[in-house]
Amino acid sequence: MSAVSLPGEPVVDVVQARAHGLTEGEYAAIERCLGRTPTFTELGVFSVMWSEHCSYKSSRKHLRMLPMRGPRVAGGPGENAGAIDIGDGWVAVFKIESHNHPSFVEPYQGAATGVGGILRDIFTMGARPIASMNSLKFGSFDHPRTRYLLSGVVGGIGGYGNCVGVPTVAGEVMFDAAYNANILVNAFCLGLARREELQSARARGAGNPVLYVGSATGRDGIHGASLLASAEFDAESASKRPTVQVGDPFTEKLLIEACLEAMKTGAIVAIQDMGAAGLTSSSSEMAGRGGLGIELDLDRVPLREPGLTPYEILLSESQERMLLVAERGREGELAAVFEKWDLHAVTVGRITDDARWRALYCGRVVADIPVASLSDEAPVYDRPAAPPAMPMRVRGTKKRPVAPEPGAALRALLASPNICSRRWVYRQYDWIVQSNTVVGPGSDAAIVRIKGSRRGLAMKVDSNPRMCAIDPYLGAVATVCEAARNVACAGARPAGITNCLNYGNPERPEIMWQLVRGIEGLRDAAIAFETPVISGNVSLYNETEGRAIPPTPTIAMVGVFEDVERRVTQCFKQPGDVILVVSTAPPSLAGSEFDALFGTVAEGLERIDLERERKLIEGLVGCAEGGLVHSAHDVAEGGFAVALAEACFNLDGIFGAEVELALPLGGAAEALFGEGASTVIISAPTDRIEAIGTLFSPLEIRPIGRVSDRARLRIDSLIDEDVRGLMAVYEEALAGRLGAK
Amino acid sequence: MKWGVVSFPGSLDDADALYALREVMGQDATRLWHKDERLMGAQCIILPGGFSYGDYLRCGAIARFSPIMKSIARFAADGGLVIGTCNGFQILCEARLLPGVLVRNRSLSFICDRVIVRVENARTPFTCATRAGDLLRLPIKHGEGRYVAPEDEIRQIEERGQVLLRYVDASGAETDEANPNGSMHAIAGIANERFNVFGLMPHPEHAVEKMLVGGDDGLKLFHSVIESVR
Amino acid sequence: MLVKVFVTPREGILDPQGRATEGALRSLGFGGVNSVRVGRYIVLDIDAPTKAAAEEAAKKMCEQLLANPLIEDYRFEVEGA
Amino acid sequence: MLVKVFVTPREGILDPQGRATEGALRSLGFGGVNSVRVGRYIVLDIDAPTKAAAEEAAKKMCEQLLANPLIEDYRFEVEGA
Ligand SMILES: Nc1ncnc2c1ncn2[C@@H]1O[C@H](COP(=O)(O)OP(=O)(O)O)[C@@H](O)[C@H]1O
Ligand SMILES: [Mg+2]
Repeated sequence: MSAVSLPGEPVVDVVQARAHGLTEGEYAAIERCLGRTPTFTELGVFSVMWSEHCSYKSSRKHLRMLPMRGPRVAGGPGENAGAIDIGDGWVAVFKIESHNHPSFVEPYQGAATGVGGILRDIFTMGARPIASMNSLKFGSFDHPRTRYLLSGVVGGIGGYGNCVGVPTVAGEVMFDAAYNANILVNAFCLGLARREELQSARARGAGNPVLYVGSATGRDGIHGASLLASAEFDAESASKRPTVQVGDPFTEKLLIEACLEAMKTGAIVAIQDMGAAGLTSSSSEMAGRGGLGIELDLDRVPLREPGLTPYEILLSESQERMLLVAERGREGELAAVFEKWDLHAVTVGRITDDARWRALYCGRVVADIPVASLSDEAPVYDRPAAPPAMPMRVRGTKKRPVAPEPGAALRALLASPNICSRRWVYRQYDWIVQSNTVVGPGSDAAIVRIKGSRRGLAMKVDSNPRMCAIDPYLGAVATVCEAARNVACAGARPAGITNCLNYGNPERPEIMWQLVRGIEGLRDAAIAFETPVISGNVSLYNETEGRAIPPTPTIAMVGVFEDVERRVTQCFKQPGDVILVVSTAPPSLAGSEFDALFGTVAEGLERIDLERERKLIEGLVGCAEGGLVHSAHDVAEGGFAVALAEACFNLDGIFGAEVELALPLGGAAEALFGEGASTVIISAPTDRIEAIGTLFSPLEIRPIGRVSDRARLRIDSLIDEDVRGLMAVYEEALAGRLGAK
Repeated sequence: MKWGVVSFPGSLDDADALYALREVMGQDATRLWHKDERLMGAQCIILPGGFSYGDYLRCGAIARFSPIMKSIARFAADGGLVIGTCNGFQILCEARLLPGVLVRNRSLSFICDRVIVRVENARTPFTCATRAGDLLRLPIKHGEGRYVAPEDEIRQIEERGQVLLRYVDASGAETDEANPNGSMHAIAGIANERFNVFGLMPHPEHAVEKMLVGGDDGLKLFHSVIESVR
Repeated sequence: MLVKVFVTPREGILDPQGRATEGALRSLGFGGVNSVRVGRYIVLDIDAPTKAAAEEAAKKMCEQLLANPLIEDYRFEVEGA
Repeated sequence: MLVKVFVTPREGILDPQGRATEGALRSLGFGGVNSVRVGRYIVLDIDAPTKAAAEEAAKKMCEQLLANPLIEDYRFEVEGA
């Protein structure tokens, strides 16, 4: 069957195609697979489905190298989110996604709808969302827009997440001038399901009805300001098109409850949220996975305002909408559940067996496309990749030629927006709701328990753009190592990874090279830790005026506790305990916060020995399972001295540390403030040293001092500071700089 | 004893209250649906925290009109025990079952934290298992928890001992820093004149298990109710 | 008919939002700002036989739902028809 | 001078608050409610030499702080003096 353009719609030709962001080659391919000129609606549909965002055309080839399978993997690749088996019949479903550009345009709504989107990816799998995290990158703290963006984004994440009742248990925030014109907002969500309850987004059964549920469709987020210029017919409706989508967390909460309840009826064959490219992607992807066709009756789609064109209905990205395939004859059953939650399920189409994606409007066929050409057969590019002549460096402005004395440097680092307490941020997030939070924000990794079992999960999201800027491969490896370490310090065994790859314009060979090297690093580290990459997201074109962000692979690691009582936290608990340091390599100032603050001339990065990294993780998990240690803390931004101070900041009783490193006067900065290397600080009763040592071997464990009940932190004769003073600096820096209480 | 926990559209802590009552305290607790009018023989009814109707317009303003609220008003008038935590507190105020109202936090932002409250009046069904002056560590999580009422009303509330919980610091002293949201008289929880309706911003249902971030000081309040009923 | 409802914080009742806005305006360099009150503006399109009927309905809506008499004052205008 | 600012959600922009209020009014038995939009009503008392100057200032305040041009429309009236 052929499809028709509607009266008044612009002529479709190469020019119009280009205005839709399609290349001539892509336009030719479209004509080939249709055997005719596309209608205006079809052109819009192809342009979104073949966009980088939906088709992953630049990254797909390389993502294939990631290890996505493993004994624990309970589904995922190809679905809306990945799932790992965590025992006792439970699976953890999780994914991370970017909402960078919308958050830069309108920080509150951009971040809020980012949270809403990732939540839908999780509950569409049949999992109840139980924990969220976020990774935020802002421009330099003093940049005029940074405060506005920070409070907007944090407000939006809280405003949405708090209202749907999913605790935000961890995250990270970084400030760096490299993000002045392009912030990053990556949102993570984890859900819990019984293994047998996992839902699929694979359509089955020709003749089954397609149901639409959730908010009505408006003109939100329809792409292509460029194309509107060329389309007088909707110049007027274009002016009505909001550039910003507004989230409605209340409706989302109703959707979560209603969908999870509806799934229990068993009448749902397939279900998917309407995310990017809304109705178009959800319908074509569900049909595509099932190798079937689908027919949509656009006249039945609930509209927020009259007069939307088929083009607008299909491309709208209005929030809080779900599309599902029901078992024929059981629509009523489902409708009843949705009515209970004051939501209306409307039948908008049906599954067909002709493998075509068809849209009808006022009795006319406005689109008739082979389903496969929208998904599997979308173009895939092998873009040229080449290292840049000169490695780019992310650098703080050189404040002083030489660093201050160690005590002052420590205080400066603790006050740095990149290191100081994030309390101002996570105080605005509900990290308590759902009664599972064992360890919330403020520790290495967050911990949630699994009700009705001894099990628990640890999770943390990390990134390290400064190292990635120096070496995109090592940076990615180091990021996975840090995430694994954060989880293992808590005592959980790293089990699975999700990732968000934030890079610049892939059409530039050096950016493509960064992306490929980043994926290779992620692959190698994931293999070493036997942590499959079960889901992820790629965000490209993160650049403004030709200046790209530093390569920023964001890694979220999830670890499993057999027994959550075996958890470990980062702060000292027992005066007299011995303080041990385990490290895989000497630290370096390259790409460190110290470097950014004091502009020392930092050398390249140490290579990372993944076998030693694996041993470190094994040792940490072993110590926790054996109940051998009182605390374990990962050395991250700010290096050893900062981590040691953080370990002293125990809210139920401050401790101190007496440490002897026998450092050479002068060249101590590396050891005190260097980063890069994987290092952990452990405290334990003296009589456990041997047992701990065997668990880490062949890594060497170094006893370097003792936990004291005097609230002083002393390292050699280099640093001797009052812990309360340091803690005040650490706790008040962010709120202080923001002039808030 | 028999408890009822109300679920409004947008309620969040209803599941947590049910979990606390059933799994942790072994109580007999049922979920009460907002469209329903039956109270299922509950001896104490909890209006949970959350964002009923998205907290749109004013917190609790819309939930107040749910069918179940009619029955609850009658139940309260007959002396039945009603507890509203957080959003539940806001709903009770909007429904005029409690005096005063809760407005935006002084900081204008949402606050999730652990606070310390001092028991001001232990001779009520909600606090009888505590002693006046006891300090409880409880979680709060709200954007609109600032208690306000006309001064003369506040004076009466104070005189009649209707203030059950007040925000204080670790030493038990009332300080400005210890008052997280700027509530008048640092009020964290109040009862009605008959002491059978209790509203508080802190979340006792999130303070019933040592293992979790909320600790377990909330148990004292639930045990009070259980004692007072038997 | 078009009903415009104006809800404002009661005199004497603290208005943190107003105070914050006032501060923000000052820090943006706006001089001579003596006071700022922030309230709600609600626009309803309702069917009513007569203007009087619309006013009747609007009054009820305000008293029952749109404003909280404890802390807010309201005012409304009926337009059209 | 008294400046009254009316901020409303932009045409075509989702207004969850308005929708919820609409639903509530219906279930309260108010018939014939066709639509409800909920916005902000801001009353400022500012010093300004002339009405024109006050309008000038009000416009700036709306654009810079009081309204979010991406999702809201604004209108204002200057009174007094
Ligand atoms: N945006 C955020 N949301 C919630 N928690 C956060 C956020 N940013 C940081 N945190 C918490 O603050 C603590 C320090 O963050 P981070 O420095 O990234 O930890 P680490 O140094 O172990 O990587 C962690 O507990 C983290 O979960
Ligand atoms: Mg980190």
